Amino acid sequence: MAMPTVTLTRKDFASDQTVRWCPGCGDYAILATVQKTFARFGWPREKFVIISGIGCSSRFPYYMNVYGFHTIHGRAPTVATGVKLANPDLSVWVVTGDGDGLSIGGNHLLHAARRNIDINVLLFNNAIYGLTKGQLSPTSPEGMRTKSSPYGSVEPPVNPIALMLASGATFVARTVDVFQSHIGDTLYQAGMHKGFAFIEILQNCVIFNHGMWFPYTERERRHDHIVYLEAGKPMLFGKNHERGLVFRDGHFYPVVLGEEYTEADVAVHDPSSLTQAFALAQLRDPLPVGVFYQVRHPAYEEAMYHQIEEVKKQKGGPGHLSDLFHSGDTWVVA
Amino acid sequence: MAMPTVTLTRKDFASDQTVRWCPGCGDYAILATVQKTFARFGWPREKFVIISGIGCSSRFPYYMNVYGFHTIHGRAPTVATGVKLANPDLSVWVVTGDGDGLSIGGNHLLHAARRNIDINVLLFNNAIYGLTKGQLSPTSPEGMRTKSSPYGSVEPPVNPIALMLASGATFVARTVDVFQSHIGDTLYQAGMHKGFAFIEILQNCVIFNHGMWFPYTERERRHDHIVYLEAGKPMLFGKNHERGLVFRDGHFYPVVLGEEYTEADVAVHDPSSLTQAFALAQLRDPLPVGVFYQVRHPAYEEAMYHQIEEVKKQKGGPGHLSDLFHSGDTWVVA
Amino acid sequence: MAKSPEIQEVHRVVIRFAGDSGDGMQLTGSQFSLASVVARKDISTLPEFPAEIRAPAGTLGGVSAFQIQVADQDILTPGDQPDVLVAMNPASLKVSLPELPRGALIIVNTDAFTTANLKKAGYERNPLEDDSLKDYQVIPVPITRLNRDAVKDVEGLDSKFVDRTKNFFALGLVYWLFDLPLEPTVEWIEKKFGRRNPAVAEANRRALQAGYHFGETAELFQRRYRIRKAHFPPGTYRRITGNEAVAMGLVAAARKAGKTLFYGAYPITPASDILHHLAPLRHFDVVTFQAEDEIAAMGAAVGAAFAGALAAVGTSGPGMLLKAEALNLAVMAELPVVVIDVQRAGPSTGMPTKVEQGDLLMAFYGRNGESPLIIVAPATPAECFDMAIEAVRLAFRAMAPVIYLSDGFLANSSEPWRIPDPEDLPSLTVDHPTGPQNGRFLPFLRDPETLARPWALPGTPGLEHRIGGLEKEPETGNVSYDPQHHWRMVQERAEKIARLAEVIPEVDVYGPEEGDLLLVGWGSTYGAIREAVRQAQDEGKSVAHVHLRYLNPFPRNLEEVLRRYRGILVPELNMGQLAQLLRARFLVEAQSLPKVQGRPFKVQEIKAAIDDWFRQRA
Amino acid sequence: MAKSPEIQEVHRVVIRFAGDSGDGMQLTGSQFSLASVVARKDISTLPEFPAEIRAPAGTLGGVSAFQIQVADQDILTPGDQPDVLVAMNPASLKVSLPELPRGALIIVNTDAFTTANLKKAGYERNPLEDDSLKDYQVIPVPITRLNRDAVKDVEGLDSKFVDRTKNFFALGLVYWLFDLPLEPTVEWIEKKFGRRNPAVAEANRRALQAGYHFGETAELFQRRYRIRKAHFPPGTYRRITGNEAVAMGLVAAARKAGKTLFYGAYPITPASDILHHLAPLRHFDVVTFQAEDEIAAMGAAVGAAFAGALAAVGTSGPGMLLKAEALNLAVMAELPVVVIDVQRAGPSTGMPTKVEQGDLLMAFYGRNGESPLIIVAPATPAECFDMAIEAVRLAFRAMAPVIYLSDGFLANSSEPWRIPDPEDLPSLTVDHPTGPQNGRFLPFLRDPETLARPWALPGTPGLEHRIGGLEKEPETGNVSYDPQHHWRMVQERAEKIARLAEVIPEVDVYGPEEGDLLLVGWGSTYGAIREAVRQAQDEGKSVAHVHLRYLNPFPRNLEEVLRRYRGILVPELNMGQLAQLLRARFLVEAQSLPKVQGRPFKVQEIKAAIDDWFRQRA
Ligand SMILES: Cc1ncc(C[n+]2csc(CCOP(=O)(O)OP(=O)(O)O)c2C)c(N)n1
Ligand SMILES: Cc1ncc(C[n+]2csc(CCOP(=O)(O)OP(=O)(O)O)c2C)c(N)n1
Ligand code: SF4
Ligand code: SF4
Ligand SMILES: [Mg+2]
Ligand SMILES: [Mg+2]
Repeated sequence: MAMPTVTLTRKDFASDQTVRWCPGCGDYAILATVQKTFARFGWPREKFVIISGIGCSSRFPYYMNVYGFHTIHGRAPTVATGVKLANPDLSVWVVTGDGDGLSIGGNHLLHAARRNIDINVLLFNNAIYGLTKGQLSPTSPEGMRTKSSPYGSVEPPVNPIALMLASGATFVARTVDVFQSHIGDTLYQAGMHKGFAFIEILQNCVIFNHGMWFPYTERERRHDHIVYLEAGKPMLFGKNHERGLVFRDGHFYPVVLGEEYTEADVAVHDPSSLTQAFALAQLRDPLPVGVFYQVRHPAYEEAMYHQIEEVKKQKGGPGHLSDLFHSGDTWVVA
Repeated sequence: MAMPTVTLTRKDFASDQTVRWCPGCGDYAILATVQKTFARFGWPREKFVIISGIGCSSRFPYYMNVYGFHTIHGRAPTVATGVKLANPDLSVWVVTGDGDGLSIGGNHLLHAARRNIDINVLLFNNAIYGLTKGQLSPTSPEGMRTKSSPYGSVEPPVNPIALMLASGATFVARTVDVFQSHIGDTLYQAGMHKGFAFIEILQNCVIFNHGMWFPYTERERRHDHIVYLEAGKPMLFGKNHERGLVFRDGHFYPVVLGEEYTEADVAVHDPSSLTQAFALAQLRDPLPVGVFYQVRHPAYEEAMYHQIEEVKKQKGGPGHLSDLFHSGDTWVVA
Repeated sequence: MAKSPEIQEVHRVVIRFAGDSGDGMQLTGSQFSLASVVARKDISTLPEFPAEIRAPAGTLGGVSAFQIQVADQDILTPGDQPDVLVAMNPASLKVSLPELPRGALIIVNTDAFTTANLKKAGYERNPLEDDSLKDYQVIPVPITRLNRDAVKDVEGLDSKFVDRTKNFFALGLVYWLFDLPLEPTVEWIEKKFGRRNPAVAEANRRALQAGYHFGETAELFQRRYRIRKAHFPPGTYRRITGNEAVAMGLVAAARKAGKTLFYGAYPITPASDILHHLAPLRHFDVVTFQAEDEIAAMGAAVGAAFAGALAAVGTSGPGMLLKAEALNLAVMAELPVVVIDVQRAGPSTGMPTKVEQGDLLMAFYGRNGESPLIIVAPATPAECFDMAIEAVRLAFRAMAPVIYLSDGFLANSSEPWRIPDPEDLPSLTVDHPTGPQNGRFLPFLRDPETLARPWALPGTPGLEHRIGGLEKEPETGNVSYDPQHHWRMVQERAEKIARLAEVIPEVDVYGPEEGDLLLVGWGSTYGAIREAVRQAQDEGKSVAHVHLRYLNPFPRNLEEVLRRYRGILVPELNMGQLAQLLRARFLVEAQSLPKVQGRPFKVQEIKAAIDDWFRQRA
Repeated sequence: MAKSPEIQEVHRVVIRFAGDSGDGMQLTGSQFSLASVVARKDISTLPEFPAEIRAPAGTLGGVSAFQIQVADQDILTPGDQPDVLVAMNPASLKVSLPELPRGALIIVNTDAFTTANLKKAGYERNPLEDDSLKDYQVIPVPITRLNRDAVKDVEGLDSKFVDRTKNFFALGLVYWLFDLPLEPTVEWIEKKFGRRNPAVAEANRRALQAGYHFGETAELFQRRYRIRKAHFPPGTYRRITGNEAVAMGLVAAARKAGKTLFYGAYPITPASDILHHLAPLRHFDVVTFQAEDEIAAMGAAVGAAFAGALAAVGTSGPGMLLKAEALNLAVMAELPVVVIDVQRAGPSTGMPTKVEQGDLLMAFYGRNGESPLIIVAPATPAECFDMAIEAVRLAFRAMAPVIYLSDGFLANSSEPWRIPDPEDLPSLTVDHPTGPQNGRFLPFLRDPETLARPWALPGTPGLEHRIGGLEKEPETGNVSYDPQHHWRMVQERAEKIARLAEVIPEVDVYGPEEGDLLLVGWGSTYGAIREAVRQAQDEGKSVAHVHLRYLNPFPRNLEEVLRRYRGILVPELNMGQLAQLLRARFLVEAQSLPKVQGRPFKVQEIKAAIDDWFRQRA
């Protein structure tokens, strides 16, 4: 994509619509960052398309001054696939929720990831159905009481990162609504990645699942409960980097550095290793954020248009209708 | 499930319908083994229910003299979920194809696995759409030419084992249509497993994708290209077990035993390790068959019926309609 | 203490509580309903929510309202126009004003008419200060301030709760105005907060009483009103919404059938509450399954029906589309499943919180091939209970799925419900075959009377059989592509539904048995149509009303009834779907009265159409 | 050499090739069609496949057949009853016999009538040896043996190919019988095998010639036949099936619009071939997307339309249900997408390889809410080309989706197609807006004439806008729940479809402009209806035929035409769906002639209904 570049600011990406999320909703922070990040790419506004499904999060396109499509529940990846296949020059973004993307829409995410179509999927994970007022979502933890599980959920949650890794996504990351610069950097990397990019964004729903992620994300807890993944860097955490992750038998274990373990024992993050990324995805405490996995494979639309060009070459140029009509056995009536 | 036991033979499980697969289709061998294995459980015929979707493979229930339901494309796991929730005493089996189960039905498989509902899913993987006469399937390899990909597929295939592991299945295995005793043992283990069991069965479609798996499964190639997974045993392969898998940095590598590596270096299969199972799932040559992963978690219907009992206890017994009707504020008109 | 103004007895009054979504208007309306019914009035209610979970405070989009009609006789709608509006902020005044008749009483919380709030509501000037409200009786009350005074001394009350009690102040004031008792609400407060949070309980109680006393002392009102007692048949009553009633109907049916209730659902407005009502009922052997999507919910219900449960699902328009394929499987496999469609405004996502009857033809024809099934539609919230039981009865009888057409209005509005004795409910037990006959079992051998196939349950020895979505040989059910088998099965599947006409009630005519104009309706428009017809009848017009609860099959006397009138008018919240069915089926000139605005009919709209009809024929 | 029997000239003949699915009957039929058209006969063909990929050899379920009518004038159906049957084995004889009229000629391969094959076909005795075939002219030929002799000397021929050529022996024999040229088939053999496999080519050629010569020498036939040449308008012709024609029509439309063709599909019988025809056309800028399911195919098409492609999808009944929700989004977002439904027998999975017209009402009403869209239906295989272009034209004009109702019969049968000059096809270019007007862009500002909204393409500077499935404010397209906005948008979405009636052709009446009986049909029943009407007209009856290619909106003169006849009869491969629409819309007593057997109408069935009608009125 040889994008023209322009200089724009966050404001250029804000639409004229009143934002209608609940006061305090985590979605506000994400919106602000996306607007900032879009300006950072330096691409003109008309090149961006945002496709969403249905949910609180999915109202996102209305607030962005780019091309937008608020589609139907769970199907945003399919619509985005059509947009990208019809016009590969566009920068296509999907905004979805944990219900939209992982419950009703799980299969589309899986297949979009597998095909490696060049779209960027932002999954706002608040572990609840916001728009429909508080039912279980596939990321709600076991035992959680909601309107639809008054005695506690009996369903183990899905692991979105692990699922996307297994599906073949070539860029898989996690970030958090309130981690301002982290979220911006992660989105920027996703946007620059050619191929399917998936970013789970932990998001707080103040109304129906307030505090879901606070055990990790509250300022005073972050140090000990979040580990920032950085390619080629040892996976250290703790206020003074006094903790780290060691890798043994295919699993990551948190340790305190000191006598038994030193920094040399701490594993170095290798985002090109699928199996290590999968092992990291299993980790709950500390919770890894950042890019779990990134590799480069031809994107689906690249391969498709490449095939179109190849076939044209083979056939000596674009097809002629007349040849097409006359293919097969013909006869002439004079 | 306290099943009564009876003595039956393979024949008792064959229905009176003519089997209508193409001569030489791999499905025949699987049918025979399933009939044999059902007899081996020693449970009465009426306790079995087989649910299928649509596809060549999905005609399976017609040939089994048990309760059967040939449903619609991709939805067999949902129907099976309903059957099991309505009557947890039944032994519920799903037969699906690579298109039925992984393309249109991928999401249901994912969520059935996640919930750990106690059903056994047999996925006949012939890497092609058989019934619709030869289009690409999600397990068809890149570059494969089919009716719908005349210039070669541009889609990377899905990895069914990896996907099921990421989805939370508690029993994940692979076997092959022509590995008679292996397939029988694997099915038996699946049937005895409480919780969601997934078995990928590599199957030959003689008409539209003949020989897809022959590089692994032909008699003279098996030794070097198949590794049999057995819990607690070193992962050796080759005619005289002169090869093995070593585990390094989270990846399995095939090696030849001798100077550099000895049997002691060969990894021992641990089916309780999710991350190792995932690493094994990445391996293409040799191809692992057997049980990749097995753990015990409460099954969905167990948890649901447990909750029903608990609530009854809490409420001092089964509910009365009259109490239900009178809940909320009432008033009397005399 | 000033002398309380005179109390005037009235037949009916329509009150609307409106405020910001944070103002607790739904609770206020609900308490007002409670107080009214406990005082033996009849009610009909209509809650209106903003589309957003928490729309920005103070905006027009954030207005939450609750309208209720209270009357001394069988009333059927929440009223066309509020006689009294309680407006807690400028936005709620602005949104409600177009609905008010001249002369209506408006109680406003003047404290909320700040510059900021006026701006959010898009008011350029304060409407309380210009003469834009001169056609109404405006009663300005500084509710926030008065209420703060009332609760300020409550010990241990978190300051952020202070203003949250102001709706109880307003409620108390309205109780005084309509001479309603405080006790039901006081009791409710005690039950709800008494133990958990005594300070909040006390504050609410004080707010309520302060409002009441304010009415008594402030001399702002020239008159008080009292609605006479309604005549209810003796019994125990409660209020019930349509969604609650469906849920209870299903539980009752399951009990009466001796079956587990399997309810599959994927959340969707306005159907989600059915799931919320059922999920806590595990002790009634209720298995609720929140599926990954509507397809899965429907598939699981088909499986549960196959395995012998009472299987039901609930959804709204978009979800119905996703269920269609598995529903068609139930048609083909001949399994009983109750499919509840709580209709909302479409097409596509449409307006999820708004009412419409746009799915009728979809219920009939929204599946590939010839796919007849049973269709029923309750007319009122309480009737949702009876029709759920009816749906199950018919589904079991014909071994066929039912589409149950509720809508967003029925779902959320409430009315008094006379609680039935469970013993009086019909038995719904099914004769499942217990073993082969003459050594074999024919899963598609039809009952000669009902044409239903036997419902043999997995787990029963000797009845092992296979079913599916392919066409079948009659009786054996073996897969068959024989032209004559298909022809016969297509007709039998249609005929078994048609035969249900023999076991459903004939339509009742309200009004003259023959005459000028017949209004035909279905579903939630019942109240508005009946009321309009009643008014026209009072004017001496020859008008009757027939309301269809059974849409497929139609009641057996319908055609004959239709032919007894010179004209047929069909008010519907769609572009004329029932009208189209009647025209096609009976070749009668049924004329459509469509309304597609996301709102229920007003009585006056229907009345005006009746008047028009007579004018044109005059 | 024996003297060849006399050649008798005939107008038409119906031939059916039937054998085991391994016997190459489809190829045989296809070659016969080719030879016929090259010799300037008109043809109409009907292939019949077994439901299974490879049903067990020799069984009834494994029979594969190809029926073709060859004639010297415009013919419209593959014929009710074969005059000549070629039966390659007992099963194919048994399956075909019920279709044959007395006196039909049956050529049987006696070598295949082994005990084993007879048993598989369920024959207790050899029908060639009892008198069960006495009403037919049976020509027993030991085809297998004769053919082995013919090809035995071909050098390098793998022995397993020997018997695979026996269909060419049979074909040669039939060519002789009908005095058809061998050359087209000889050429085809050369093209197909000549280079790759000369031995197979040689064997096939020899088999063909041996069959021909066998006819000449064996004196088994008393007569040969020659069908006179048909009168075709001058031009270049080819055979075309409906699925091929749709594919080509879409490609042609894309070219004429200057757009990429995006075709989304999930394989399903009988629609898959459209995908198979399009996938190789990458050099025509055709992007085919085999989606994970029909939902994804439809969603992607909606996305592709949003981004500016010519977007189309193809499926059959069950897939239509899955597409409904995203299709409704296209209705609401007002985007042009062509949705091809190749109808098959339902409900549910039904009979996938069998024809039906069961989805008409689903096309109209199978979506939640009021969701009008365009509906068209081609009448013949070749017309599938033109109607594809029409579908695109209308979709672009109204900015609305189209449902294109093909069926399993049109999809697979073929007829001669006069190849058009691409230059003569209508231009379909769209005026996409290029920038804001007066500084702003209103995505739902309608064209005053067509009521279409502008199609602004992502990537265009200054037109950034948002669309979606929620209801909208007119012009701006901003989300709105305003009752009047909904009311207006619902009506405008309906009106823009209704206005297309101004730009579609009026219906043509075949027959008297007014009179006794009018037959109204749509879709693939065209040929059978037209033929039956022609026969009735020949008998002097006052009967006319109107065939609808445009179903929504209806052609503007339809009502007026309907009112000109005393009776209306509507033959349909369903239980009366078009009849119902006509009755509801026009209150005319349209009478349904239903057939739901997975098979096309026979001319005689319709003719009999016409006769009945006159008898009852007499
Ligand atoms: C087909 C369909 N089914 C159900 C719904 C109702 N629905 C709207 S949003 C939603 C889930 C929202 O949850 P999530 O995706 O987590 O988004 P959030 O609101 O939490 O941001 C549901 C079930 C719908 N709109 N369409
Ligand atoms: C909704 C729907 N879409 C499409 C089809 C057509 N269809 C039937 S089977 C099948 C795929 C078969 O492939 P697979 O699941 O791999 O089974 P196999 O035939 O290879 O055993 C498809 C696309 C259908 N029956 N229903
Ligand atoms: S309900 Fe939750 S997710 Fe939705 S807008 Fe409100 S806070 Fe945000
Ligand atoms: S098409 Fe393939 S999978 Fe299907 S029955 Fe034939 S061989 Fe088996
Ligand atoms: Mg959520
Ligand atoms: Mg397959």
